[in-house]
Amino acid sequence: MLIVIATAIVLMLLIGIRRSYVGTSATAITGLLLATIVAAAMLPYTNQQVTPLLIVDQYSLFFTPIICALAMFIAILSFPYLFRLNDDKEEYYLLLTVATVGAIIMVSSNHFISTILGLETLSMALYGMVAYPLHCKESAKYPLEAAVKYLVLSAVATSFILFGMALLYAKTGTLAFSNVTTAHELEAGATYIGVTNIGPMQGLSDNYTIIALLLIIAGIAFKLSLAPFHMWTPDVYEGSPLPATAYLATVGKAAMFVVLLRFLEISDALAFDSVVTAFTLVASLSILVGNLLALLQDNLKRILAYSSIAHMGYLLIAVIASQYLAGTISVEAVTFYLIAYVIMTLGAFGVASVISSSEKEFDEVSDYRGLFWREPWLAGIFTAMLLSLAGIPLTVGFIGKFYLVLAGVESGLWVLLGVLVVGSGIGLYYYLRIVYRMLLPQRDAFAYREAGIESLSSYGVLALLLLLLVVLGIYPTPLMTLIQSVAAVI
Amino acid sequence: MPQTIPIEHGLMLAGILFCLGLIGVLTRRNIVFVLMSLEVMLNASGLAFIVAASRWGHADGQIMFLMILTLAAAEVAVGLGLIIQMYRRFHTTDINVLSQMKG
Amino acid sequence: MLELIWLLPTFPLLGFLSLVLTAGKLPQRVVAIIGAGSIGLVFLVAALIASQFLDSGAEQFVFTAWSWMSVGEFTPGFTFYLDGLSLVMMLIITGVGFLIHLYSTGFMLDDPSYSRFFAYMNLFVASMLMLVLADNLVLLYLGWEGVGLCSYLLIGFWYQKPANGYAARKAFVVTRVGDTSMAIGLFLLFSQLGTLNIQDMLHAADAQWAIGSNYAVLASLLLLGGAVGKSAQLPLQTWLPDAMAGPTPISALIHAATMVTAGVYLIARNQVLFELAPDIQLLVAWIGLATLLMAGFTAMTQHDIKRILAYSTISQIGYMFLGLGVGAWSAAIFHLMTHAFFKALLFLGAGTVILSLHHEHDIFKMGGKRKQLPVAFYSFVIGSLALAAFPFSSGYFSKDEILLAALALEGPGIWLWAGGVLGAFFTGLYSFRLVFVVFFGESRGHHDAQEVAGFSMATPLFILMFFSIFGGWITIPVESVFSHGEAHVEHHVSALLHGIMIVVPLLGIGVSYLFYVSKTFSVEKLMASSLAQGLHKFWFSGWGMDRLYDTLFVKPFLWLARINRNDLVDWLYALIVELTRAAHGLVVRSQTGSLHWYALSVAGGLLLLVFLGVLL
Amino acid sequence: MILVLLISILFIGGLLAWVSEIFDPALPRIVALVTVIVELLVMLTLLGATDSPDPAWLASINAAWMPRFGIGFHLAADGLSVLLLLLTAFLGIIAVGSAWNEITERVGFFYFNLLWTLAGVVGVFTALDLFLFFFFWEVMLIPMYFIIAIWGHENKNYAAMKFFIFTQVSGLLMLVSILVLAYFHYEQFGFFSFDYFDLLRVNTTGPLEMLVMLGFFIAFTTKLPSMPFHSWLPDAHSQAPTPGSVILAGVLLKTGAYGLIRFAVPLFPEASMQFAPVAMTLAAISILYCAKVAFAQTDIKRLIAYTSVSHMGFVLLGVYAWNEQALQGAVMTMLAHGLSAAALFMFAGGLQHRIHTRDMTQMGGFLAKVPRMATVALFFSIAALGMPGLGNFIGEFLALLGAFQASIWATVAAALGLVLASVYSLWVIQRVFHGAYRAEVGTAQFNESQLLDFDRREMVYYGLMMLGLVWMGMYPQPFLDLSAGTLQTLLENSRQLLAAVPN
Repeated sequence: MLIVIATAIVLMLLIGIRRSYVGTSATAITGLLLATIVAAAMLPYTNQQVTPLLIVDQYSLFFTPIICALAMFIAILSFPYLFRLNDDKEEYYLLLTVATVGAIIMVSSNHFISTILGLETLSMALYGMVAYPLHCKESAKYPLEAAVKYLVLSAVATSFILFGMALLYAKTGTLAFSNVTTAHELEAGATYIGVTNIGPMQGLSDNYTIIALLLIIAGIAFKLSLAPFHMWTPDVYEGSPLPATAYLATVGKAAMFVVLLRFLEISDALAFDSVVTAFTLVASLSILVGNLLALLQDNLKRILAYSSIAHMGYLLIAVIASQYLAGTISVEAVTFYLIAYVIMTLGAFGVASVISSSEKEFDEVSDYRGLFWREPWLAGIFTAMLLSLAGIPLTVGFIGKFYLVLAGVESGLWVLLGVLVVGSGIGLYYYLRIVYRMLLPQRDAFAYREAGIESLSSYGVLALLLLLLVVLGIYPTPLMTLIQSVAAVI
Repeated sequence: MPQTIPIEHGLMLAGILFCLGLIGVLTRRNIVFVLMSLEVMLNASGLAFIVAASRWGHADGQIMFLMILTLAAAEVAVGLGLIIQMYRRFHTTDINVLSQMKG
Repeated sequence: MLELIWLLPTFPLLGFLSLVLTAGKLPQRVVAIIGAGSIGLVFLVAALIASQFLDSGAEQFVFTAWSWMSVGEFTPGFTFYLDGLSLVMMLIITGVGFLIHLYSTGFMLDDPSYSRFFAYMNLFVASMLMLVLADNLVLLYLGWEGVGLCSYLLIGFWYQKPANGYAARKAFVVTRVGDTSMAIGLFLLFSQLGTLNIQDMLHAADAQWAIGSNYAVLASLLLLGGAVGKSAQLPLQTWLPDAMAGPTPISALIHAATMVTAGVYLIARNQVLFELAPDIQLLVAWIGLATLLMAGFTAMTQHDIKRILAYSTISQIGYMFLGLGVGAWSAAIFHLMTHAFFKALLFLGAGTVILSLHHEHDIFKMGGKRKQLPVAFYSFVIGSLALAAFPFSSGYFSKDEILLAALALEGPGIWLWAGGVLGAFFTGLYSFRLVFVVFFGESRGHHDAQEVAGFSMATPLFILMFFSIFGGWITIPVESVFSHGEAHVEHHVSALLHGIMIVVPLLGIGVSYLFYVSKTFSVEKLMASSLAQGLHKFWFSGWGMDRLYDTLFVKPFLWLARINRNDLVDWLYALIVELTRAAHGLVVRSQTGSLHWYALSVAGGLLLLVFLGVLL
Repeated sequence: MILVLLISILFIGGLLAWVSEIFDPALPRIVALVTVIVELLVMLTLLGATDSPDPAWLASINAAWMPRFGIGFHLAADGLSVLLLLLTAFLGIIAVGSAWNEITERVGFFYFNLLWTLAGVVGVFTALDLFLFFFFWEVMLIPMYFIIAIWGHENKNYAAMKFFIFTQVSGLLMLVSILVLAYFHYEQFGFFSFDYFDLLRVNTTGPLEMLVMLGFFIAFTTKLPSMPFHSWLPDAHSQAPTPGSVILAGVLLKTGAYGLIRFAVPLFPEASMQFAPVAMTLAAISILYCAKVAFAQTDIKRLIAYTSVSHMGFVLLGVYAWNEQALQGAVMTMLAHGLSAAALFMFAGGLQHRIHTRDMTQMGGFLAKVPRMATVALFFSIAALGMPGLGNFIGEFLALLGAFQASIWATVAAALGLVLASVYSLWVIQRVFHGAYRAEVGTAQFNESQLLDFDRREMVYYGLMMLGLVWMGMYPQPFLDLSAGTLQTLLENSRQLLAAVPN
């Protein structure tokens, strides 16, 4: 993590000294690569609380390299994308690295302050990335609108979270994540240290806790774009440049989900039925609404946005299941599915950003007509990613779905499973729609952008992702065992 | 001997402020006011932290409040930046011009 | 020697295969040699086997070619079973079959698809032999369906005319209805008796079931359904008249001599079963009676020479059923044989007529052809005499026995007898109506027709004439088969009854003479009354059965098919799709793009959660 | 080990076929043909094989795959599997043959998909780990989707989509059921397992049993298919290219039947026994209903598609009668229908390839023009209507014979299907080959010069299939013996389980 920060600083200096796109991007990438390797190497070491704010345990150490790797991939993908942008391009990488720092803080935080810190660092940087190609007319369509919407709404969400935290703090008296069900004992034990001292204090009713939790959940649900807090998602996805969208969709979501998981596990919030009800409602809404919205959508980015809504809904099933399950199976399910999700989402956006560029984004489904015969490999990768999103075997997405369903079955969440089946059914339709478009004979007299030399590395990344997708889809055992071990700590 | 304010009242006040801020965000059409209402919301939660802190007699609450202040500042900074861009492009601060993406 | 029995179906099968595989590339002469020759060979083998069998004096002979399948206790084999009954059938099929093949070599000469014809014919003989020689009901069913298929193929032989195709499909489907009932009967028998080997099955039935027990009734009823279908008895007789669309030798072989009598064979074969269900046996008799009368009436009104013969066939098989019903088993089989002779003769004669008159079918466009078509004339006269049971012609003996047996039956016997006699009267009437109209009176067309009757066509006719006359003196070796339960005919019936039975057919002949030759009575006068008109129309249409079935089954089925051409079930799924689309349309409106609305949704969502969380 | 070989041959062959296109577009079909022939030869070695510790199985292999959930890579083949494997390989050859001239564009990718579909099917027929089974179950669909979606006819998108969604959604239900079953095992034995034999031991009695069984039932009857889940089939068939239809009708449908026999009933004996009356009624309905709908069709491929739904009804009937005759009947029907339906689709495809229409109202009187084609069509139509002496008869007769002992009324109703079968089969012959030749009438909508008779190569394929049907019809014993062992053990197991259940 320090390395990432270091990278950020170095970048700042570099940009200060001499503007060189290649240079900065290279530095950023190497820095992130380094961070990835180191973090991965640190994995075997045991948990320790670095300052009251941050905990460095297996779980955070498991996600840190993933996030760094993602950031690195996105950086690589951004390189060709921004290559022709006639504007200062360097700061983009700065923002990217800073955002990554925020994400890393989030995954390794078990304290309100660090959570907010990380969350805001991430968001701030993201506003920048979303609005980045603001100045050039022909570039990504509505970056400004996207940025403003994202800013205002996520500020609202943040304030929800903050207010909820405040209430919890009032209840429990600590800013660290803590068990809210046992708060009464705390209160009973404590006495006023206020101005005057009159007898033991009277406890706050449970409703405070519940409202507090719901506030926090609502805030987080917004960041994860869960229904009914999802409406910003498609607009922001569509408005922002593809790499930024990819970052938002992968790193942003993953980090946030880790926080949610940690918070729920430590503060045994699901013990409150009302919280479970809330989650169930949110989950089923997200699955149905997400898939339905995507059904006849023609803009690829929006389709992916809606599908991500649905996928977050799927993930919640496992989260809810964790309440009913003794073992770590649900945590494993969430973790595995998160990884599957980031791989396939990044892959999908990656393909899109390879065939697009900052001047012209090809994000209409019709733009992909005949891709299969024009660029078979690219189309093949895209197909694989889409099938994986649809949860078809041979891909990691299937194993992820398998995990979720298993968790759901074990905890007998039949309703949610039913919703999942229906949702996946609808999902098949719009994923296949894209696949079918790619299979159609290609429309000639249509200006496609052919990737130049600068996007070779992107192909490399995509190939790597495809490899992961398939290998983990066919032989996931190593990853399973790894996750099993790291999940133990939560 | 000064009467202490019961914590509920403090939280109530904070809550009311929070709601006012929220309503502001929902209703104002001018983006500048929207940002201001956001400030109100953030500070309301800040107030809530103070109250809670006074209940437990920690400093943590105040620290958090300071955090929130800086955070709000940052938000506004970015926000204003965007507003300027927006004004350049549309020559208005009416938030409804930013509703081209839909469906 | 007897082991050669496996050759019987094999030869025609080889003939079939060689003709199909060469696909009409062979010269007609070779085709004729293969087609007719194979059957001739079979006839020789059959004759040899027959003499061997009769000499050996054995009651039956079983030969297993190979075991077909064995699943659990279900073990039918390709096993042939030879006894008096199947011997008779075998000889009829091969003998008459050979003659008809021989005739066809001449008759079909100018047909382009000569070899296709003989291929089908051979296949038919093979399946027919399979049917009569089968020792288990499954193998019998194989032959049963096989002959049905061949009858379909041959009725539709001239496929260019859609009408023929329709007739063929009608024949197949109607008989298939019967076959299905028979198949269900097989399932019942197996599930109750645990075997489909005929002899074992019959013994088991004898042992397990009391007389008139439900199972026996049900089983025999289902088998009867099959028999009725194949043998064109009420209520499934409608297909046979249309089946005349096929070439005339087909009508002679399949729809007169052999296949249509398979039902009679089936019932005779399962005699024990039917005796266990007396009601059903009696039903057989009544069905026979009703059919023979119905067909008799109808035959009188037809104009098409072949349809007349077709209805007479139906009515003669009616006699056989009557015989089976009253327990005159061997008499029924005897009549089967004689009928094979004279009906084949009649059909082949008709073939000659039709061929000579350039495919003319309407008897009222003929007349006075006695000189032009001598061979046909003699065959018709002799055949009709036998058909009308003219004393001491072959038909006389067989029909006589049946009627006597009917008379001997207590209870309804007398009525059955009376009906039979009435039928005999009409038989005489319509058969000689045909003869007189075609061969006597003045010519009504085709004045210069030359008889087409080469050697190959004439010889069979002469042979069949011989048998039609003297066939009555043959004794068939079926006593051992029907040893028990044979209705023993008391021969001391009064001379009066005998007299009646002899006179009545002659009466019929006389009446038709008065109508059609001496014109003492005139048909026109008779037809004057509206009642007669109505009756005529009713009889002519074969008692309106066709229209009945049309309205009962065909039309509803077609209607159902039409209204549901594209599958109701599909609509269900289409509905689901539509609902999903509608839902999409609904939710997609929520994406207004307005920031206020989004913020509102966020706040609203929060409120919802709090509401649920706190108030619930 | 041999089983792994069987699957990998096809996978690798597929890749080779795809790659070989680079060198010469004529190469892939040869590669594919060689692959399937080799496949068939290797399969034949299975017949005498003893490649398994358990003598009841001819060959088996069991390797750990995802130990976390007790998922193993467990393949095994017994008589039943081998029968269906042979059918698969045989029809594979036929399919390659039918593609030989019809598929002209993107040849390499086509054969790739074809062979991978077959690979998936082989996996389905041999997998004994339910996870692995499901894995192959889905894997075989994707290439089939491509085959329909790329090389299909005018309405291919709709058909392919429908096919995929139907099978996937039903598959997902099955996945849930599988997991519930595995969870039962976890509760009762303390560890996860997806192994067939482990799961057979699971005591499924409980409120959930019926639902879990239905999960399997729906997945399998969707693939079979049977009322009311059949509506994907007519579209898929009428739109798929000929080889696609051949594989679809000949092999893919059989996986559903196999699933019922191997998994649905044995895993849930009680539920199946309770459910049997419903299932048999369903079977009878789909026999009659689809026969009726078939008769109404004018699109010859749709017609044949509906008839195969109707025939699969006999399989369903036989399986749920669950006695030896019925099961043997079901298996024989699977094999015989595999050949007859494949041949009929091939004939229809060949016809469409020649005159570019599937509309029977455009046809008529072809017998004079194409006698060989007519003979072939006639043969397979009468095979389809259950003519004794041909395979279909054995299957349907045995199925009905067995079913009669289980449910009289369902059987009687189903038997009426025989009548309807004769109605529609002969209708096809009438519409296409009989009547006056259109061109002479002058109403032909097609270029009659293209209406050529089958050539020698095609006749070889049809001849092979005819021989197969005659063999099955005249001397089915080898086939029956091969599957007898499997079926008897299955029956025995379920009998014991039922006996064990206190009711």
